[in-house]
Amino acid sequence: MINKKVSSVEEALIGVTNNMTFMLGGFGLSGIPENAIAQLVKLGVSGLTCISNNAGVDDFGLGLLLQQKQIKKMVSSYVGENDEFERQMLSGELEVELIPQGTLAERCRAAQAGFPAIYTPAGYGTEVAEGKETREFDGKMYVLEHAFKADFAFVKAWKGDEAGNLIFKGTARNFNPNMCGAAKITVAEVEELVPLGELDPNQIHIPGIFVKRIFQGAVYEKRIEQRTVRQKST
Amino acid sequence: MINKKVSSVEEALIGVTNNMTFMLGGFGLSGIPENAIAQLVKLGVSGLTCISNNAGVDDFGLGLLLQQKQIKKMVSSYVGENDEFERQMLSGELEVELIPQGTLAERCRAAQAGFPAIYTPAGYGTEVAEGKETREFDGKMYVLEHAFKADFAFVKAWKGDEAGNLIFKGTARNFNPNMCGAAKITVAEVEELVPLGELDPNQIHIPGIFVKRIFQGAVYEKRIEQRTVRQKST
Amino acid sequence: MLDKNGIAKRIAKEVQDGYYVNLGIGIPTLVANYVRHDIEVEFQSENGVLGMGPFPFEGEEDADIINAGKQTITTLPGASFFDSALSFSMIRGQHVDLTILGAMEVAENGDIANWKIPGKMVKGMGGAMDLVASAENIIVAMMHTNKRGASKLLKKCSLPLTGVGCVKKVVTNMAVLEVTPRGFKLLERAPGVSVDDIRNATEGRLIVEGTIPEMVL
Amino acid sequence: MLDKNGIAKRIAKEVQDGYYVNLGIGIPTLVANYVRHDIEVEFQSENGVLGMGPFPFEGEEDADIINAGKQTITTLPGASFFDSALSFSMIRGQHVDLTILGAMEVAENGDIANWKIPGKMVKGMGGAMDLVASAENIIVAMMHTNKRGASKLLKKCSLPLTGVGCVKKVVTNMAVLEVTPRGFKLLERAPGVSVDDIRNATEGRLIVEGTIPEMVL
Repeated sequence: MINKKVSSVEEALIGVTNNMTFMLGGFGLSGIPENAIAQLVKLGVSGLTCISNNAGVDDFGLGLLLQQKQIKKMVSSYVGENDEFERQMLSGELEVELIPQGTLAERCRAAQAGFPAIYTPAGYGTEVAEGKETREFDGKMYVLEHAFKADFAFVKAWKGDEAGNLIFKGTARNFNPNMCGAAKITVAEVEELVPLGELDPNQIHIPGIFVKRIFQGAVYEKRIEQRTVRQKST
Repeated sequence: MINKKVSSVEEALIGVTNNMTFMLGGFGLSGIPENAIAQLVKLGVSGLTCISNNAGVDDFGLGLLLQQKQIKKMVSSYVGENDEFERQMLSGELEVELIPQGTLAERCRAAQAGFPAIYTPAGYGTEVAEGKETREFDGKMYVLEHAFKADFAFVKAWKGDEAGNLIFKGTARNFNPNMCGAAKITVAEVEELVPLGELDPNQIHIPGIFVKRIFQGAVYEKRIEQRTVRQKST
Repeated sequence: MLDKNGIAKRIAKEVQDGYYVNLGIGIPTLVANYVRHDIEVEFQSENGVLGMGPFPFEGEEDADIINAGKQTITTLPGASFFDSALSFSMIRGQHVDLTILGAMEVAENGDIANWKIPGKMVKGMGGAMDLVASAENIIVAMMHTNKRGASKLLKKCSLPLTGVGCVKKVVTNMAVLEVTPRGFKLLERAPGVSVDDIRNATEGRLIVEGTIPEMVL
Repeated sequence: MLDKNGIAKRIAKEVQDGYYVNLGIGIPTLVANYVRHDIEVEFQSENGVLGMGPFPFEGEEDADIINAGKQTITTLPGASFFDSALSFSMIRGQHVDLTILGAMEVAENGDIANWKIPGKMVKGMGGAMDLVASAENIIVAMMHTNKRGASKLLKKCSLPLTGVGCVKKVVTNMAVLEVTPRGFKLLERAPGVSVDDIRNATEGRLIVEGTIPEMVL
């Protein structure tokens, strides 16, 4: 097997420089590459374009990079819950491109799968489609959306092995599988790096061919954004 | 949970009529919907268009439908290993549309995912692209290929539950997941129908929303097309 | 006049046996509480889960199991998790039977605006544009008028659109209306609300034919 | 002159550490037998498996675990199974590093024909068109001439094409050749084969620069 394991987050992020474009997995704070983000803060790289469904909260997730003014542009579908984000956006310091969530997923998948562009109905007739090619198929209108191009994809999985095979857990899966192999270099961090052969080949969500480097994250906070519970009836 | 279970292959195929278009999963004889095919033979429906990567062998798989002259047209990527097929094709009784394997998979997936068409590089500059729109993106040429339209998709999975959730085994997976939800009615047959809740929600290959009817196949021959083995060194 | 729970209760009656349903944030989320118990319905959340159950008991929350509102949830037997691409395949591929979402404005031709107010901080459309562009059956849950008393059922949306000609039905605190080629067709009145009240609160073309029954909740 | 195993042996030297490789049916399949044991290589088969191992022991065949040639196979630790769409995402997305396949004809501009002979029963292109249209690194394994002695390295393919301008290298029973903008550049001779032999067997433009070394197998 081709060994993708690197020993540390430092090694995993070798080659990261200013002004790069990154894809980052996660929905809200669920399934975000916590260790890669922490390392990006440490490296202090700036001028970044980040493709990520959300932008974290003020003191967690991509919010940590926003605090340090490392991000030049966000490409997201939803960016609430973040005061510093709002300040930078309204002041013009931060460029924001909002795109539909399904379009975001599929532009990642197109990059992964070697498709140059896709036709999606999402956003037709809205400002999202402005300046874009539109086209009718079978009486319905579609917008042409192009595959993303990114330098690094940072994804987070539940379990992985040295071959780079990944298994995700629950809704922490989200965009992570679609971003694997969608950038020049895909870095996967996992909660648990298991010995080769331990993962059932039938049950691998993303085969290692889509992953360039894999490491076990040192620590995961896995913060909950909206803790909602019900009471046990007595 | 919405219950997709039907009690028999007879019930599963209600609505099947002459001149319909079917998708059938499987690669070679691996992962083919054996029970649905047997029932189609029994029903004697004819004038069928079958979208299937292969066409079976003379006495198994789609070859059984060919023997009965039930198929009007095959849409496949590879159709060798079948004398009756060859005879009908050369005599003009059977119409055959050959398309690249990846294009076949993706035209199924497009139908499943609500995409009208895709741009793929496969077949550019060959007779496969004749009469089709071609287009350049980033200096590379692509062919526009349309989503399939089918009446029924017949797929075969390893395990499934009453909610229609499916898990496939080994390379018997192949086109089956991509065909689920790609036709008006998707009929899944499984080797083992397990009680609701027994499948790990993390490990379901195809959620039940893509499946309309599910039943446990009575018997699976699972014929091997090319039995290749090595000797144990003594 | 209905309150938010009343709107949710009325919409719940539109949910039929065997439906896969996507619920938006706000009033639509409340719909789950009122769906009849004798029918089978599965709730999809576009962040990647089908077969959502109730909120977890305290202490049983899992950061890896949330809904599109980022709330901790549970799943029912038969549930499944999947990636974002497959999730929107369900939506774009019209496998989800019913989409219920909120709106700031709905136009008489079915246009909807629910994601952006110029000059204000824009949070984004999330999955709403995918949902409205693809769903065959969209019900909007909203107040009939805004906080200043202005109608939200308009001839033409004033806010940036989320989707065009897509809304099929609107349930407000005052009425149930169907979007037809000729405009908003009044189907039902909320308890204690007259047709004239509705006419006064509706800027878009209102079609009133025959006697309009009061909602049965 | 090499036999089929000789061609496979020579091509095996092109396989580098860390390569994901797709092997076509015929001579390419034999390549796996000659890859150095001190490098890590993974074999992908387009029907949905990565990390293929040797054939199973007798009695251990599994109808659900086959390769693209429909042969029963085994998998190595770290292997994975996947559906056809994801399999061709690997191929189309250029995640597979090296594709080795057979051909009926190769043209000096890199065109390849390997799927159809007019007038004969056509079995289909299978995954070949996807592979040649997407792979960055394609090596063709074939005999230099056909059974009637006619060259298979042509100015222009006479058979229906599988792909255009895609072949990078050709390894035959007589030579190793690189496809360049100027034509087939002769890199190596097979043992016992002269440059003139190769020239006589090559219809397409042959570029011979300096001394051409004999293959080291």
